[in-house]
Amino acid sequence: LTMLTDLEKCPRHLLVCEKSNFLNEKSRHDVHVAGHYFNYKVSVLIPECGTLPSGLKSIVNSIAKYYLVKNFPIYKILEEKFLEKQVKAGSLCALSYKTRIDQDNTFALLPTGKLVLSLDKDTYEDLGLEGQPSQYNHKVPVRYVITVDLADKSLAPGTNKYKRVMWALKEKVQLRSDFLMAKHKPDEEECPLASCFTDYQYKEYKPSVSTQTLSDVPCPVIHSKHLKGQAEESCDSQEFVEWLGAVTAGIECNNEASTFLSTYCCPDPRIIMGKACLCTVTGFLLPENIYQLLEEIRHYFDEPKFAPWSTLTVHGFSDSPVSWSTAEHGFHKGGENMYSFVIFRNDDYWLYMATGAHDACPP
Amino acid sequence: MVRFKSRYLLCEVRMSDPPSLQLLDDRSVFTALRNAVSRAHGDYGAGVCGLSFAVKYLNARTGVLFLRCRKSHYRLIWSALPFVSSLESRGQRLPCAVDCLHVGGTIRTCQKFLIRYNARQIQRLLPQCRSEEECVEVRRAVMSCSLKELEEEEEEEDEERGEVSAGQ
Amino acid sequence: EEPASYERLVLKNASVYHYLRISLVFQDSDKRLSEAQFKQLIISALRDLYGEIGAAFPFDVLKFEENTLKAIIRVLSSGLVKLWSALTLLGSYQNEPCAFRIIQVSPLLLALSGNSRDFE
Amino acid sequence: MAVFADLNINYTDDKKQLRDIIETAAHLGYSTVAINHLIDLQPKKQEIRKPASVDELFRQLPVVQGKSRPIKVLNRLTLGVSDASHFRPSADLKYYDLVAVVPKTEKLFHAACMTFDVDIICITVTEKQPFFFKRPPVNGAIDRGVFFEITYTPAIKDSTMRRYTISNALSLMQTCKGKNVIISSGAEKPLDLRGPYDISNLGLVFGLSEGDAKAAVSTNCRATLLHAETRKTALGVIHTIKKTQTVEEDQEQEAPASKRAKTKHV
Repeated sequence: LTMLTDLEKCPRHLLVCEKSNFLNEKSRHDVHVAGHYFNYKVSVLIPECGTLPSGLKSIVNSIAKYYLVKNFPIYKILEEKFLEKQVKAGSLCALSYKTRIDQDNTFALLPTGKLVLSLDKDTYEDLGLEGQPSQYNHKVPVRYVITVDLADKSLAPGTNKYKRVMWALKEKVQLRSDFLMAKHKPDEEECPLASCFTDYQYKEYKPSVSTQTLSDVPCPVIHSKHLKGQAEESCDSQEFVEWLGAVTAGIECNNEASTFLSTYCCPDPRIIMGKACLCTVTGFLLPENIYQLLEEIRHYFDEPKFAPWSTLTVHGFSDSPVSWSTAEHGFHKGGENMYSFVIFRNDDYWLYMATGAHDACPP
Repeated sequence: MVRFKSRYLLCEVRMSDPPSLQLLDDRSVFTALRNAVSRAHGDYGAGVCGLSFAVKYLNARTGVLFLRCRKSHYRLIWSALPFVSSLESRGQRLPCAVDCLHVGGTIRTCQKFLIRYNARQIQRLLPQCRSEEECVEVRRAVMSCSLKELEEEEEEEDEERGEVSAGQ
Repeated sequence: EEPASYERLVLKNASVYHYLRISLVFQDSDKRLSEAQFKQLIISALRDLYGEIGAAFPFDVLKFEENTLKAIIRVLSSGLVKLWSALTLLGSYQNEPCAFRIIQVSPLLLALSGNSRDFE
Repeated sequence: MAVFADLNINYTDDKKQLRDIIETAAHLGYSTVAINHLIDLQPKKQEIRKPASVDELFRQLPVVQGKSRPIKVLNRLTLGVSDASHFRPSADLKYYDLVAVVPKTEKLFHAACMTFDVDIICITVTEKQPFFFKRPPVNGAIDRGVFFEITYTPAIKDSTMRRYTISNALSLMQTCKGKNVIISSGAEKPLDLRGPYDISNLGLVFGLSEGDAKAAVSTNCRATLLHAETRKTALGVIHTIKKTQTVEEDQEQEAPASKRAKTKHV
């Protein structure tokens, strides 16, 4: 098909599909889960299952609560007490709330102790800390990213570098924002996270859970060894992920391909799932929570089940300044930042990873 | 000096009744083309037509038609040519078809193409002539088809625009 | 059974379709359309702006809620800019002023089930 | 990479209507809007009215969708000029945050690009552009940090105007190469407004690149506002800031004048 005009182009997009086995020594599934820090929604689809299995249910209900802290100044994170008791003790995630990565100053504290500040040009210049121009710049830099490694020795309280960062964030430009915060640590009793922001308006939230049962859903046949599908025998990974999207969005897949309204229908070959359980959790979810869910789904197949596979879909925050690890994330017209596992009975898995229009390729 | 990149479409208007070619004028052809582009490409196409789209030359004897448009949109104009099924001239509706013979980036390449095309046409037409006068008439008609003047004119236009583009 | 060996496919700009989550709004909120009228409205918006050739690409109404006028649309990636702009420039339905609100756009249908910008 | 702005919302005496439009803009994700007061300049000196204060319109400004900040509302004056002598710098202009001009002839367009002390030059979208855009004035305007504005509401209302809008926009773009363009609504009612991402897609139809199209509703609008600030403060030499805002807002909205001058071509 020839292009008549430039209007036939569409923004760049990337989707990575991987297949492997959880028992494979080189499998990086754990790294991918642990490195995707800011997750806002997770959904689990289990075919041939009427109610959420009890194991999963208890994990879903035990997902850590999170806090929304209003107007929290960033320098507080650097204060010695907070730094020692919270940041360095490990696994504290914080993300600025209601800030848009393509418009506003956006901040994130990664559980590794890295503080990422994605700033507009004015703020960056006033702050005077060293950073990199964002990869989202158009023609001239208007956005910069500063990464401060709080776990680094050169930034220990008392050092010159520490003093400089502290001065910039406290005296020079006192950056503040609403923050979502959550922490994964069993020994929370020792120093609860909430005790650190009693000076600020904050609220504690529990992730919201919704479960629904789908019935008589046509579902594509897939084979774990064939990402690209086999003619007549199994569907390819792209057909499957579109179907998965359709089911999660409540789209009718029982269509005749010839109707006026929509030509979409479940790809062939297909089977009909009598029942399927779709459970969705929304909140500020830590990578540890996701990993627990993934492990539990694997164990679901310890005993023989009718389901050939289950899926675990994780949506990241589209306005997070990072996608995986410290890779910069942005928002052009949609801030794709998500991954999805298809977990097969025999510990084989497929993993889909998607990032936005100008993002780096997923790991 | 940077100037706007143009594309030139060398076309041929074919009439079911060839003598009625004589009735054609630039305006009627332009209107028919613009309507065809609007039908094929909607308001967007019509908008694009407002942009340096012009009938540069029309030979009412042979039906050779020479169009200019922006390089970025020539495919869009080109694709609409089959939508021209008739021309309105002096109150008459004349069934016709427009074929594109050549697409060029400069008038010169179109001119070269036209010379070759005309030579072939002469060879094809001359054996069909029944009298010497007819031969002369065909020759004159075909030879009258030249873009040379147009080229000079365009160069002048470019010079005029040179001042405009000098800023780059 | 042998475990699956590692394989990685990087699909760059490979999505055949783009998906849009949209809603149609009217000045007074009790205006109703059927699913077919809804699709016809979009078809004519496309026709008006891009004509018979320019609008000659298929799109699907994957989901439509009659009571909220919200929908999910699937369009060939090469038609995304055109469909989107046709929706943008649509201003009335049966002489009644209206507007399409585009809530989310993605090359991945799965991404439409999680929009963190809705998160309250 | 800056917040979204719609720098042209038509003023109307109907306060409720105006409030509705601004609320819709906030809901669609615009962080800044400007209420546009249109005046056709007459030969004899006429009075430019002081615009109504925004406080009269809202007791509390609506919050921008998805943010915790209220929308910022500015006043803009657009002067329709049919003779260069009608345009003279006037002290009354200072009541307005932005000043735009609608040049009606090629000569006036040239003057607007090269000499008029304005922030925005409006491109006509309701009729066929009566003259060609020439490079020298357009480049002159770009060098001076003046922006060209295309409004999209007429294109929504009427098929003929839509053709003119597309044609004139494409014509402008090939001369200015997508630089210094802003796209705004010119909305007269809430349903005229479209979301910022819709407009950055529409920019592609107007011949802008992906990046330029998004800049036309964000970065370029910010640069326009900075240009207006410098114009008001006599090229950034004198500048007084009323320091009533909190430190944070101060950082976001009030950079020192020296910085403004540097960033105005962004």
